[in-house]
Amino acid sequence: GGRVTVFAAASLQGALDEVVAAWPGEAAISYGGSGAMARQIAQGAPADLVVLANVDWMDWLVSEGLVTQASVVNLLGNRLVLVGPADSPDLQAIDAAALLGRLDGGRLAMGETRGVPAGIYGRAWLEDAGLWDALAPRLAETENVRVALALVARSEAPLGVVYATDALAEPGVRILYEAPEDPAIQILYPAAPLTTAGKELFAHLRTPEAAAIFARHGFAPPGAAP
Amino acid sequence: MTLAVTLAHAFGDFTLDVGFKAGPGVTALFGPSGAGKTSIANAVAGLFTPREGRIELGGRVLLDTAAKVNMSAHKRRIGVVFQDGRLFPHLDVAGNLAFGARYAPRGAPGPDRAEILALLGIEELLSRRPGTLSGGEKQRVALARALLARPEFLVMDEPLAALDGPRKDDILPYLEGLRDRARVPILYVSHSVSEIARLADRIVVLREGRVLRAGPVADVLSDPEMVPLVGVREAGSVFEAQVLGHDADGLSRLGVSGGTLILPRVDADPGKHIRIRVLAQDVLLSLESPKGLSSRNILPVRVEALHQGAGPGVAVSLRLGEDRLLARITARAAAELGLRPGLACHAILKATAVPRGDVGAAHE
Amino acid sequence: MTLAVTLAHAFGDFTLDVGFKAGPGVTALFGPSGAGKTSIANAVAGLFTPREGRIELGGRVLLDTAAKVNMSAHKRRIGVVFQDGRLFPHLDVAGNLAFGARYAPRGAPGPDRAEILALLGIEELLSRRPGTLSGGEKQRVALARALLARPEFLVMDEPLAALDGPRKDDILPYLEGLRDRARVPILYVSHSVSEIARLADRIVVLREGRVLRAGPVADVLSDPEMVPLVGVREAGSVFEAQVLGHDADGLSRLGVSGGTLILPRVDADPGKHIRIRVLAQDVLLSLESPKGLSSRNILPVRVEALHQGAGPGVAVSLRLGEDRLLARITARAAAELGLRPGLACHAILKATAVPRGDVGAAHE
Amino acid sequence: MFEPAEWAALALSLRVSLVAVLCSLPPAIAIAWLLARCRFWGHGLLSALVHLPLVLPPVVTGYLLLLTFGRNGAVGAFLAEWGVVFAFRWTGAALAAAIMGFPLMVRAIRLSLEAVDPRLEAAASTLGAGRIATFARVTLPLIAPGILAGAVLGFAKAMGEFGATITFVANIPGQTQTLPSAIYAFLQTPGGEDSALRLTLLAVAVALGAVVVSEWLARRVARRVGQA
Amino acid sequence: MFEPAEWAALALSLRVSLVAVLCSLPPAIAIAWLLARCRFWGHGLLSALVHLPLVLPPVVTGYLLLLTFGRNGAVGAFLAEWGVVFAFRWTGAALAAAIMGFPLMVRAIRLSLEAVDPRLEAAASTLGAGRIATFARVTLPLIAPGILAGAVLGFAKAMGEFGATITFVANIPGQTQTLPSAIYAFLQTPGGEDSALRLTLLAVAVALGAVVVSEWLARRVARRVGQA
Ligand SMILES: Nc1ncnc2c1ncn2[C@@H]1O[C@H](COP(=O)(O)OP(=O)(O)OP(=O)(O)O)[C@@H](O)[C@H]1O
Ligand SMILES: Nc1ncnc2c1ncn2[C@@H]1O[C@H](COP(=O)(O)OP(=O)(O)OP(=O)(O)O)[C@@H](O)[C@H]1O
Ligand SMILES: [Mg+2]
Ligand SMILES: [Mg+2]
Repeated sequence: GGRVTVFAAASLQGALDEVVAAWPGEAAISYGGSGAMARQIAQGAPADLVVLANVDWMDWLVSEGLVTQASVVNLLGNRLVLVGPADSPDLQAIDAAALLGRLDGGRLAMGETRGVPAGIYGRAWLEDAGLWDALAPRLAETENVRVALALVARSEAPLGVVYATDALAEPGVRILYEAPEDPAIQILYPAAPLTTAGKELFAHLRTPEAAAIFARHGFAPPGAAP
Repeated sequence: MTLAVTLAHAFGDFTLDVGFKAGPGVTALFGPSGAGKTSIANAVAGLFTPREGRIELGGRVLLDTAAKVNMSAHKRRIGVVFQDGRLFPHLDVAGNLAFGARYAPRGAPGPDRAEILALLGIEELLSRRPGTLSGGEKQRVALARALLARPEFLVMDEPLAALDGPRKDDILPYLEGLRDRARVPILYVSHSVSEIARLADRIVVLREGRVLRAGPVADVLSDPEMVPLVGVREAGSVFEAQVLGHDADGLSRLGVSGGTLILPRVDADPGKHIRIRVLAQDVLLSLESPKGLSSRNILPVRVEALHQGAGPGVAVSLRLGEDRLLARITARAAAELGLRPGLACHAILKATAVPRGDVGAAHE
Repeated sequence: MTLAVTLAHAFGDFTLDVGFKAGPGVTALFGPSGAGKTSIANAVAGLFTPREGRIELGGRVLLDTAAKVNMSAHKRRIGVVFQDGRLFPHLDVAGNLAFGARYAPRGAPGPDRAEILALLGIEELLSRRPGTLSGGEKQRVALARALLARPEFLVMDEPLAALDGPRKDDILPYLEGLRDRARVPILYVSHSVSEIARLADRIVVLREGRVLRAGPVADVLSDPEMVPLVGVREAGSVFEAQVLGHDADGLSRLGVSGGTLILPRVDADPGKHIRIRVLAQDVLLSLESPKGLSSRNILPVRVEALHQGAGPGVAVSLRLGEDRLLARITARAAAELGLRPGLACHAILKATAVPRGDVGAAHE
Repeated sequence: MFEPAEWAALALSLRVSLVAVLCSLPPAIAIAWLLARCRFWGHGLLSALVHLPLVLPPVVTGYLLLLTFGRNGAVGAFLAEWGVVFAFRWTGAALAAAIMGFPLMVRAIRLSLEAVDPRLEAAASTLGAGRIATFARVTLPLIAPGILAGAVLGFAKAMGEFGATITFVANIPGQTQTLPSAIYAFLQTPGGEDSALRLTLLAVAVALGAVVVSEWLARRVARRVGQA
Repeated sequence: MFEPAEWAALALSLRVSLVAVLCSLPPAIAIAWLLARCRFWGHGLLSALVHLPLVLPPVVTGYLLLLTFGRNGAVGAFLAEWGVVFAFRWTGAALAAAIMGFPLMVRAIRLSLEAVDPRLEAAASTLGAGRIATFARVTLPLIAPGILAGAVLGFAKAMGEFGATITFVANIPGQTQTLPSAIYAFLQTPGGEDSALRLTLLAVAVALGAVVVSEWLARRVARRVGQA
C-alpha cells in the first residue's frame, strides 16, 4: 500500500510518466541525474524503485551493497544519432573530412564526455568510428544532452550527438546519421527495485503495454537494435 | 550684487511666507529657533525648492516657480557654511579644502589658501580626518572650504555657533574683510545680536516664518520696540563713527555726530568710517556732568522718548547729534531723575563698554 | 554625590592629562575649542575609554584602568546631552522621549513628563520626526530625553549652543532647579562664561588638555588673571547676596557684604541667598559719590590691586566688604583718577547691568 | 492551465523559501553583527566561510549537505535521534535554500550595520539601555532596510535554488519538488520546454510580486528611518 | 597534484570572474543609483528584473542567454555583425557570470547608496560640483564599502557559477571550461569524488583568498570613510 517513490533518470520523464499513469497504484517520481540519485540512495533516500540512465552507477550501487545484482534488469535501450538543424542537407559521408566540412569552424554539441552518459557514449562511438581525434578540438560539451540538442535546434552548432529519443521530439533538428549498433557501447537504462513496495511497479514497467509506450517515445528494448 | 527673495511654503502647520532683499554687504537673518532661517538659507542655496517663490541674484534668476525656472545648486555660485559643518568624511581636512578650491572659477578674487588656513588656525589639522575633529575645529574647516570655493554670494547658517569667544573674535574681522574687500555679499543667519551688529548692514527679523522687521541694522537695533525681540541684554543702538586718531595708550578717538568717543583702539585708519554698537544697558544717564569718573565718554544728549517695557526697565531713546542712542535704566531711576521727552542730560559710556566684537568696519 | 576624575590619554600630538573633582552641584568644564572637553565628558559617560584613568562617582568606581574596572555606559546612570542632539531617526519625538523614560528606575525623583514638555516648549513637536526639526528644536528634545532618564549625574556637552537667547533663558532656571531640587550633580561643558557663572558652583578651566585652574566659580571668575582666558567681555566677579525684599516697581533689594544692591526682580524669596555676577566692564569707578545719576547702585570700595593687561585696559580688583569686585577701566582713566592700592572710591553699577542670565540661585 | 502537481510545486517552493528566509534571518543578523562590529581572530575566515555557498557549485554544496545531514551523515545521524530529519524532506529543501541564500543575507545586513551611526547606540547606552536593548530598539530598526534587502535576496535565491536542493533532497513531487526542480526536470524531457516555460513564468511572477512588495515595504521603512 | 587542464580551468575561472565583475560594476552602479535615488514608473519592475537571475534556475537563465545572445539570437546576431561573439567563447562565460552576479552587486551598492547622507551631496553642490562631479567625488567614495562588498559577492558568485555558463557556452576546455564545470563533470562519474574534492578545495582556496583580501580592503576603506 501507500505511495511508491521512484527515482528515475531525467531523460525518462514523459515516457515514464505515461507508463506509471497506466498503473493502478500511486507513485511519485523523482527525476534527476543518475549520479546524484545513486548517491542519494546510498544516503538513505526513500526510493522504492530506481531507473538510471547509466550502468556504471547501477554497478556502483551494487558494489555498495544497496542493490543485489540479481534484481537489476536492463529496462530499456537507446541509440545515439548525429543531428543537424532542421534545414541542413544530408551528409555525403561519415568521415572526418565531411564532418569537419559541415562544422565549418562551428562546433559539435554533445554531452559532457566524462560525466554525462550521452557524452560518454558519444565519445566511445566517435572513438570507434575513428573520428574522435579529428573532432575532439571542435566539441561543445554540455551539462546534459538536452542542451546539446537545443544548441543544434538553435543552429548554434551545425552538428550534435544526442539520443534518438530526444531527436524525435525536437522539430528543430533532423537526424543525419544513426550510430550503428555496437555491442561494446550499449546504451542501457538499468532498473532495480529497492523495497518490496517497489516490486509491483517494477513488474509493471516490464509489461508489454509499458514497452509499447516506451517504444512510442523512441526507446528501444535493451540490447536490441530498433 | 543684490539678492531678491520671495518665498512661500508650508511644512505641516508651519508656514513660511517671506520677502526680502539682501546685499550688497551683509544681510542678517535673525530670529528664534524654528523661525525658518535655515529653510530660507537652503532655498537661496538651491537645496530646497519652496512651493512658490522667486529668487534673483544680481540679475540672474535663480528660481522662479511661476516661470518654472530652478537653477541647480552648483550653478548658483552661492557658497554655504552649514550649521553642522558637513565635512566629507572620506577626505581629510586637506582634501575637504581642495574640494572647495577645485570648482572655484580660475582667477576669482579672494585671499589665498595659506592666508585662510592661518586665519582659521587649521594648518595643523590638514592631515586629520573629520571624525577626529572637535566641534569647533570642524566648523573652522567648513568655513575655510566654503571660502576657497570663491562664491559670488555666501550663505552662512550660524557658522560661529560652535566656536568659542576668542575664535569668534579671530574670525569676525576676516568676515568683515571678506565683505569689504572681496565684496562678496553675505546672508548671515544668526542668533547673536552682537555678531549681527558687528557684521551686518541690513537685518531681516523673522518670527514664525514671517518677516517682522527689515531694514538697516542701525535703525532696527536702535529701535526701542526691538528690545523684547532681541532680548534685554542684547538691545542697543548702532551708529557710524569716523576714526579721528589713535592714541599711544591704546585708545582711539572716534567722531560721532554728537561728540567724540574714546574707545579701545579700533582696527581702522584715521578718516575711516566704522560702525559701533552701544548696548542699551551700558549707557548711564546723569542730569549733571559727573566729575572724577572712570568713564571717558560723557556726551550731551536729549531725551526723545521713554518706552516702558514689561519689567522694571525703561528704554530711553536719546538724540545724540543726528544719531539715536538707546539707554536702558530702571523705571525708578527714570522717575527720580524726572526724565521726560525734551530733557537735556548726559549719557555716560565706559570706554571699555563697546566691546571689540561690536566695533565693525562700516560698509561703504 | 561627588565625581572624581583622573584621565590621561593621547590623540596624536594632542595629550589629555587632567584630574578634577565635580559635584555636588554644577561643575563647569570651560575651555576653548579643542581643549578636550568633549573627550572628558565622553570618558565620564563611559563612551570613551582613556589609556589611563580612574573615575569614581559617590563611592562607585566607574573606571579604574589600573584595576581593569570599566563599567559600561548603561550601568553608570550618567545622562548625557550631546552637542549634536543624537535623536533616534527611526522614532518620532514622542518615541525618543519614551526611550529616555523607559530605562529610568521606577520612582526616581524628578519633574514629570508634562512639566518637562512644557518647559522646553516641545509639546507640539511630539509627532514630528527628528529629520524635520530645526537645530534648536532637536536640542530641546534631546535635553528632555536625557532628563526623562532620571540620571544620577548629568553630563551636558554645550547643550545650549544651538538655542537662541530667549530659549536659553527659559531653560537655565530649570537647570538651576534641577541642580537645587533634584540634587542631580551636573558636569556642564560650555564656552559661555555667562551660563557658567549662572549655573556652576565650581569651574574647571581647561586648555590644551590640561587643567589650568579649578575652584569655586566665584573665586576663579573674580580672579583678574582669568581676564585674558575668559575674554575681556566676559570677565567679571561672582559673589553671594541675600535677598532683602522685593519692591513694587519690579526691583529687588539684595544685601551683599559691602552694602545693598538694587537689581531687577530676582526669582528668590526674601532671606534666600543667591549668586550674582557683575561683569568687570559694567563697573564704573568714581572718586566722589556722584549725584543725579541713573544708577541706583553706588557702593564704597577700596582698590586692592591693578592688573595691566596687554591692551589699553586695566583690571582693578576692588574689595567690597568681604567680596571681591572686578572692574575694567582704561589705563588712561586709572592714571587720571590716580588709582592705587588702598585708595577708597565708589563703584557704580547699573541696576540693569546685572542681567537676568547672570543672577543664579546660590547652591546651599 | 497548471496541473495540481505544479501548484503543489509552487506551494512547496513558497513554503520552503519563506521558512528558509525566516529561519536564517536570526543567525544571519548575528553573524553580520559579528563581522561588522567585532575584531577577532578568524574574522576573515568566518567571512570566507559565509561566502562559501556562493563559490561552490550548488551541486557540491548539495553533496556536502547530503554527506553531513544525510541519514548516515555525521550531523544527520545525530539529529535523527532527536527526531529531526532533513534528508529527502521539505525541511531539507529549506535548509539547502537557507544555506545558499545565507551569504546574500549576511552581506546585506552587514552593509546596513556598518552604516549605522555608532553614536546613536552610544546615546542609547547613556539613557540606560543595555547592549541587547540598544540592539533591539536602536540598531535593529536602523538596519531594517538591510534586513529587508537581505530577506528579499534570500527569498529570491530560495525561489530559484535548485542545484543544491535536487542534490540534497532529490525531486520528489509533493515532498521535495520545488518549482525550479520541476522546471529542471521538464527541461530534461523531449518536448518539455513548453511546460518549463509555463513554470518559469509562474516563478517569475511570484518573484516579481515579492520584489514589488519589498520595494513598497522598503519605502515605508526608509520613510520611518528618515532617509526618504 | 593538479593536471595542466585543471590549472587551465582555474586560470579561466579567474579571468572570467574578474572580467565579469569589472565589466558589470559600472552598470550595476548605474542601476543601483536609479533604484536608490529615482522614483519613476516601472521602478518596481526594474528592481524585479534585476533580481530575475537569482530567481530563475541557472539553466533557464543560460537558456535565455542562448536565445538572446546566441549567434542566431536577437541580440547575438546583431552583435556578431560588429564582431562581438559570445557563443562558445570565454566572453560568453563572463557574460553569464556577470548576469548571475548582477543582482548581488546591485543590492549591495544600492544599500550603501541609501545610507549616504544626501546633505553631503548638497554640500558638494554648493561648492560648485555638478551632478557628475558630486557623484564621482563624494557619492562614489562614500559607497566604496558597498561597491567592494558587491564586487566580492559578484566574484564569489562568478567563481561558483556553472549552470548558466555551461548551458550558454557549453564546456570547451581552455575556452569555457571553468572550475565548476570541471567539478561537475567529476561528480557525474562513480569514483570521481576525489578529483571533485581536489578541485573544490582549489576553488575554495581562491575564494577564501579573495574574501580575506576584500576584508582587509574593506577595513582600509572603512577607516578612510571614518566608520572604523
Ligand atoms: N522637512 C520639514 N518637514 C517639516 N517641518 C519642517 C521641515 N523643515 C523645517 N521644518 C519646520 O520649519 C520650521 C523652520 O525650520 P528651520 O530649520 O528653518 O528653523 P531655524 O530658524 O533655522 O531654527 P534653528 O535656529 O533652530 O536652526 C521649524 O518649525 C521646522 O520644524
Ligand atoms: N578620535 C580622535 N582622534 C584624534 N584626535 C582626537 C580624537 N578625538 C578628539 N581628538 C582631538 O582631541 C582634542 C580635544 O577634542 P575635544 O572634542 O575633546 O575638544 P572640545 O574641547 O570638546 O572642543 P569643542 O569645543 O570644539 O567641541 C582636539 O584637538 C581633537 O582634535
Ligand atoms: Mg537653523
Ligand atoms: Mg566638544
